[in-house]
Amino acid sequence: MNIHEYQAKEIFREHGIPVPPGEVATTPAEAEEIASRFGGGVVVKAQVHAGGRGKAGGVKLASNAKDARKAAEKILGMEIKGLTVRKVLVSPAEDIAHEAYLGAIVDRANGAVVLMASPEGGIDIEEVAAKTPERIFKEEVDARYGLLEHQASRLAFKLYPNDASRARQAADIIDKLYASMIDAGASLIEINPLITTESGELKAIDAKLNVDDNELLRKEKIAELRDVESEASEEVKARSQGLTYIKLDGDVGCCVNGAGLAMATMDLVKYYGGEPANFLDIGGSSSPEKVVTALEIITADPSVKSILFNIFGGITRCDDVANGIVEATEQIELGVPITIRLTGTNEEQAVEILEDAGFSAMTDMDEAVKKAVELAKN
Amino acid sequence: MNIHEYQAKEIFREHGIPVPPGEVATTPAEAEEIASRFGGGVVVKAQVHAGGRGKAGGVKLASNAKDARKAAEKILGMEIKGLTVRKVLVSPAEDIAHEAYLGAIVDRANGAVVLMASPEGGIDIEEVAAKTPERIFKEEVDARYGLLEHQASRLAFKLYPNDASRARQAADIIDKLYASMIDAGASLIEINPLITTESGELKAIDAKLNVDDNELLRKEKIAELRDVESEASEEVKARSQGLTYIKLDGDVGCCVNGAGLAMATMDLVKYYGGEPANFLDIGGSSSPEKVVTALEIITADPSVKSILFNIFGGITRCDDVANGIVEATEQIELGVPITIRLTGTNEEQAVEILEDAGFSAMTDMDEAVKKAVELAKN
Amino acid sequence: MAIFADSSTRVVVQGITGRDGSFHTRQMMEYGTKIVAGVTPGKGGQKFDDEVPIFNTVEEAVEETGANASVIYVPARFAAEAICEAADSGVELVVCISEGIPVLDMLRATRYVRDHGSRLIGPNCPGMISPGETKLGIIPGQIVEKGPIGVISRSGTLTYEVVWALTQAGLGQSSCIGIGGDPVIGTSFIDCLEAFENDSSTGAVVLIGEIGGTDEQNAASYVKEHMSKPVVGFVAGQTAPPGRRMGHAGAIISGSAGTAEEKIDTFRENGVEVAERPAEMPKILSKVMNG
Amino acid sequence: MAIFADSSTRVVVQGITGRDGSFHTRQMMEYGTKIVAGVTPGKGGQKFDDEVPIFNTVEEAVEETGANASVIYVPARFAAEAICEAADSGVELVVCISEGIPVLDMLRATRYVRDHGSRLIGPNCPGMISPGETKLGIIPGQIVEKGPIGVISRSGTLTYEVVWALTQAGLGQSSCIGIGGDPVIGTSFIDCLEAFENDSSTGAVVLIGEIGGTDEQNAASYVKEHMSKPVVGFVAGQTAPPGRRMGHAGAIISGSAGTAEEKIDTFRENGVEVAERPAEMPKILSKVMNG
Repeated sequence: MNIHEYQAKEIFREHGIPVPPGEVATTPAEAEEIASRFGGGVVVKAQVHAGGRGKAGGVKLASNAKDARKAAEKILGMEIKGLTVRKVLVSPAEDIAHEAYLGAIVDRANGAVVLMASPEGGIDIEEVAAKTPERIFKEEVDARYGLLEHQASRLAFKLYPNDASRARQAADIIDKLYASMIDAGASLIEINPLITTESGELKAIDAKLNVDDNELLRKEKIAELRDVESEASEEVKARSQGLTYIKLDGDVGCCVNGAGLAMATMDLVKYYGGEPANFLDIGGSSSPEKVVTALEIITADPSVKSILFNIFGGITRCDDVANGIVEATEQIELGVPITIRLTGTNEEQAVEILEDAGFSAMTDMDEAVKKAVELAKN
Repeated sequence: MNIHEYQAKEIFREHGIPVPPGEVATTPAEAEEIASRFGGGVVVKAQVHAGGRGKAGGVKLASNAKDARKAAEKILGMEIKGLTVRKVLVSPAEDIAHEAYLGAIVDRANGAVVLMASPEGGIDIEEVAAKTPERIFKEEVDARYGLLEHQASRLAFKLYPNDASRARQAADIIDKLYASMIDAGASLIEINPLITTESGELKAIDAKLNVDDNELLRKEKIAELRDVESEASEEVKARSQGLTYIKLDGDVGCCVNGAGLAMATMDLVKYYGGEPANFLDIGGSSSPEKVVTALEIITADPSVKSILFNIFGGITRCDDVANGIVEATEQIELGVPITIRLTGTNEEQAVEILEDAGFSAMTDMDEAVKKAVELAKN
Repeated sequence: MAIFADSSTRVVVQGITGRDGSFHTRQMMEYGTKIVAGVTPGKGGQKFDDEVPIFNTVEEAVEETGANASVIYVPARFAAEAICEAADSGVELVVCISEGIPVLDMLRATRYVRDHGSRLIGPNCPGMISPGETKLGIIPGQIVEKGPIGVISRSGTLTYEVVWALTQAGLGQSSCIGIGGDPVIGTSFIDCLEAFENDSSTGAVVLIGEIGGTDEQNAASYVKEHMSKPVVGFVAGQTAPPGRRMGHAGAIISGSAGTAEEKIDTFRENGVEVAERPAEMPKILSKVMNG
Repeated sequence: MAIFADSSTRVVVQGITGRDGSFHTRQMMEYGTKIVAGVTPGKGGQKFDDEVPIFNTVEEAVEETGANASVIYVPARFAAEAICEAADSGVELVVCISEGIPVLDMLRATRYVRDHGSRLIGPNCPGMISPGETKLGIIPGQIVEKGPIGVISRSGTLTYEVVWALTQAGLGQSSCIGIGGDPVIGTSFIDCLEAFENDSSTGAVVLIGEIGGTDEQNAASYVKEHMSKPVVGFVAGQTAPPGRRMGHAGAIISGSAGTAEEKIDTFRENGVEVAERPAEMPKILSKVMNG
C-alpha cells in the first residue's frame, strides 16, 4: 500500500525525525490560507501515488500566499500517470546547502533490510545507482539483531566524513528511519532529499513509505492511512473482494486464478497478437461471488472487446467459477464475447454447468487465448 | 540489586501479569487498616532482602484485621539474617487449588536467559531441582530472537498438559515475565508460587526480582526502587564511593584491590588461622578518598582487631593507596594495628610515603597476611 | 528417488484442524503421504479423522512420532511462529503453505530456520510433490506422473499448467517444488537446482520464474557453472506493467529492474533454453534431453 | 610463540582518546604492541600522540591499516556496541577491558561475535599479554617474563599476583589471558586450554578460578579428556559468603552451587593439581613439569 508524503512525514515526526512543518490543502483557497500563515515562500506539492511528480509539474515553489494559490490551482485536478491530484502539501520553502539521500528497503536477494545513503540526493537516485554506484553506501541489517548503533553511525560518517555534527544528526535520523520502517511495516522507506540547511541542520524534505500489504491486518493505524479516493476505483473494488486487479491498455479482458498464471496468460495474449486489458487474479479459493465481481469490473472497462477466463483448478474449484460466470451473466449484460478455459478440479461439473447455460468451455490454454484474441479483433 | 516483593509485583502489574492486590504497611495500625479495607483473611509478609523469610516466621496468615495487626506487630522489627524488617505487605488471602513455579535467570554456562517452570511450586524449588530434576522444565532464550511465542506456549503446556485454558494463561504470563525481566534489567525473576485458584485462574502470589547492578545507570526508574534503609548501612556507604563491601564474621579487616585478590586474601587469612572480618574491594582506579572511606568502614566495625591492606598495583597506583592511608589516619583513630602490603605500580613512592608517616610496608602477601592474623590474636 | 522428501518422509501437519489444514491433510493422505501427527495447541490428545494423533506442540509430535517434516496451514498471523517452532523442534523440512505473512516476519523466520539447520520451502507456495512417493502441500496429485523431470517454480497454478503439459506429453516428474512467490523465502531456485543435479532420478530441470528480483538471473549463472543436466526456463510477466510491485528501489540495490526480458536474456546467455509458452515446454525438454 | 596474539598482531584501540584508552595505549606502545590505529567517532583524521591515525569507525581503521585485533576502553554504555562494531568490521580478536556492561547486552554481543567468526576476550578483564611479543589490555608489562607457562584467569589483580610469583620463581609465561569475571564472557577457560594445548611454546598451564558458575568444573573435565600438558589450578573464594552473587537460582539450572570447595574437588578428581595459596603455585608447577 502506498501512503502520501504528508502521511509518511507524520510517521517521521512521531519517530522524532526532523521534518519541516506542512499542511494539506484540497482547494486553492486553503493553500493560500496555509501559505499566508507560514509567511514567506512555500512549496506546493501534489499528493498522489505516482512517481515523477516533479517532472510532471506537480511540485511548485511560490514566493507568497497569492502565488501559492495559483500553484495549487494548477496542481489540484492535474492528472499524473492516470491519477487525479486531489490534495497538495504546503510547506515553508527551506534554504538548502546540501541534499543527500536516505532509504531502506527489504532486499529479497539477501533476505534483509538494506539501508542506503548517498551524498548525491535530491535527484533521481536510480541514476546515481546506475552511473556512480560507489556514491551509494549500504548497511545490511541482520534481522536477528536489528539495526545496530555502529551501523547507523558508520553509514552517517560515510555521508558526512568530515563533519561530526552532521554525522551524528544523520546517525540519529537513520536509527529513527529504520524504527519508522519496522513500526509502520514498510517494505520501502525513503528521505529524498535529506537536506542540510545553511545553519547545518538536517531535515527530511520529502518522504516516501510503501507498506507491506501483509502488515495491514496487524497495523490498524497504518491501514487507516489508505486514501481510497486517490486509487483507481476498480482496483479498490477488486481488493474489497480479495481480488487483485490492475488496468492495462489492451482490449482482451483477462480473468485468471493465480498471479503467475495470470501473467503467463497475458503474455500469451500478446504472443498471439492481442493486448491484455488487465491483470486480474481471482486467487485461490474462488467463490462464485468473486467471479461475479471480477466480471463486473472487466465489463465496466469500455476498452474490453473480448473476455478470457483461464482457470487451472487446484484449490480453485472449476464448478465454483462456472457457477459464478452463470450467475454474473444473469445480472450483467456482458456486451462482448467470452471465452472460457477450465481444467483441473471438478472440470466435468463445470463444463456441464456452462453448457447448460449456453456457454462452451475449452481445456487448452493456447486455443482459448487464440480465440479470445481473435474475438477482440472483430 | 534486590528489590522487595511488593516492588516486583508492581513491575508485574505494569506488564499485565495477574497479581492479587496488596499494600505496604510500616506500622501494625496501618496493617490493620489495610486488612480491614480488604475484608476477610489476609496474609502479612515481611519485606526484607533475605531468603527463608517464611521459615523465619516472616509470613503470617490472619483471619481478620485485628489478627493482621498482631501479625504485623510480630513481623515488624524482626531480624531475618541480620536485616531488620521495616515493612510488611498485606494482601487478601487466596484460595489455592495448585501451586506452580515460574522463573527466569541468566545462565552463564549457556550465555542465555533460561526460563524455568515446574508444577511443583510453592516449596523450595532447589529441592525439586535436586531430587526430581525431571519436574523442572526449561526453555533457553536465544538473545538474537528474544523469547518466541512457541517457547512460552511449549513451556506452558508442560506445566498444564491437559488444561488448555491454564496453559494459555501461563503462556501469556511467561511472555510477560520475560518482558518484565528485560525491561527491568533483571538477572533473576521468579514467581513462586504461581497459583491456580479454585475457579481456574492463575495468579502470581510471590514475586522475586534481582536487578543487574550494571543496568542501574540506564534504568533510572528501577534504580529508584533501591531501599537503602533495608540494606546494611556500611554496604550502602561503600557503594556510594564505588567500593564493594560485605560484612563477615571474623576479626581481620581486609582492604584489597580487585575482587579475586580480595577473595584470595580472605582465603589466606583463613589458611593462616585467622578469620576475615569483611570482603572489601577498592576497585581499579583507587583515589586516596576511596581508601579513606574504606578505612572508615573497616574501623567502624567493632569486631575488627587487625587491619590488612593488600594492594597489587596495576591500574591502582600504590602511592594513591599510601596517601589514602596517611590521610585517613590523620582523620580517624584506627584503634587497631594495621599491616600494609603493597607491590607493583609506584611501589617505591608508596613505601616512602608510608615510612615518612611512620608506617612500615611489606611486599610479600603471605608474610603480610600471617602478621595481620597474628596481630588480631593479641 | 526424489529431492527433499520421499515415501519415507514422516509428516506433521501444523494447523491440522483448520479448514485448509484438514482438507489438504486428507488429500495428502489419499495421495499416500505418511501423515504421522498433527498439531493444534489445546487439542493435544485428540485424533484427526480417528487416525492421526494431535499434539499441543511440534516438539511433542516429533518426540512421539518421529516426524521429520512439517506442512504448515495456519493463518498468516501465526505462520512465521509456526515455522520457527518446527525448526526449533528439529524438523528437517518445513513446508509453509500459508500466504500473507509480513515480509519483516519472514526476515527473522528464515534466519531462524537457517540457524537451526532446517530447510524451509515457502511460504506462500503450493508446496512440493514427489510423484508416486509423497506430497507435502496442495499440488493436485492427479496432474503429476513419476518421471525424470525436476520442476521448480515461484508460482502456483502456473506450475500446475506446466506440469500438466509435461504429464500429457509423457514427461513425468521426479519432484515438483513450488518455492513460493514472496520476496523472502526459505528455499531458492539454486537450492533446488543443486538438489536436482545430485538426484540420480532427475534427467532435466524445468525452472518457472516471474518478473521481480534477481533469483532467475542468479539461477542462470548457477546452471552455467554447476549443472551438468539440461535446464529449461520459463518467465511469466513479459506484459506485466513495470513498477507495480517493488517499484524501482530494488534496482538501486540489485542493479537490476527484474524484467522478464532481462531474465530471459540472462537465461539464454547462460545456456538455459527458454520456452515462450507453457505449452512449448515439453518439446524443448525433449530436444535438450535427447541432444 | 604465544596464543591469540603475538608480535605481528596489528591493534586498533577503540576509545583511544579517552582517559583510560590513552593511558593504556601509551603503555601498550611502550611494551612493543603494534598499535596501528585508534577509533573515536568524530575525531577521524586526527592523530594520537602525533603518531597513531584516528578513524571514525573500526571498518575504516581496518581498511586503512590492516588492523586484525582491537582493544576496547570505551565506557560501559557503549562497550557492547563497540564489541559488535569490531566483530562486524572483520577484526579477529576483540579484547574488551570495559567493566559494567549489562549482562543482557552481553548475551547479544557474544552471539554477535560468534556469528561473525571473531574471538572476544572479556569484557571486564585485564586483557592479555604474550611476554616479549605484545600486550592487549592492562596487565603490567614489568611483572611478566617470556617462558613456558600459559596463564588463564577470571580475575585481574589476582592474576598479577600469580604471574608475579611465577616470574620471581623464574617461570616465564607464553601468554597470560584474563578472560574476565562477568557472568557472560567471550572466551572460556576451555577455549584457552585448547589454544595452549596446541601452542608449542607452552609447557604447562595455570588456571585461576573463582567461586560461581561451572566454568572451572567444565575446564577440569576438558583437561582430563583433551590435555596432554599439565594444568595447575587455583580457586579464590573459599571463605566468601555464599549466596551473595547469583544466589541459588543458578544452581537450579546447573545443579551446582559453584562453591570453591566443589571446584577444587572437581579439579583434583580430573587430575588438575591445586595450589592452596598463590605463592605455592611455582613449586607445584615445577613439580608437575618435571614429573
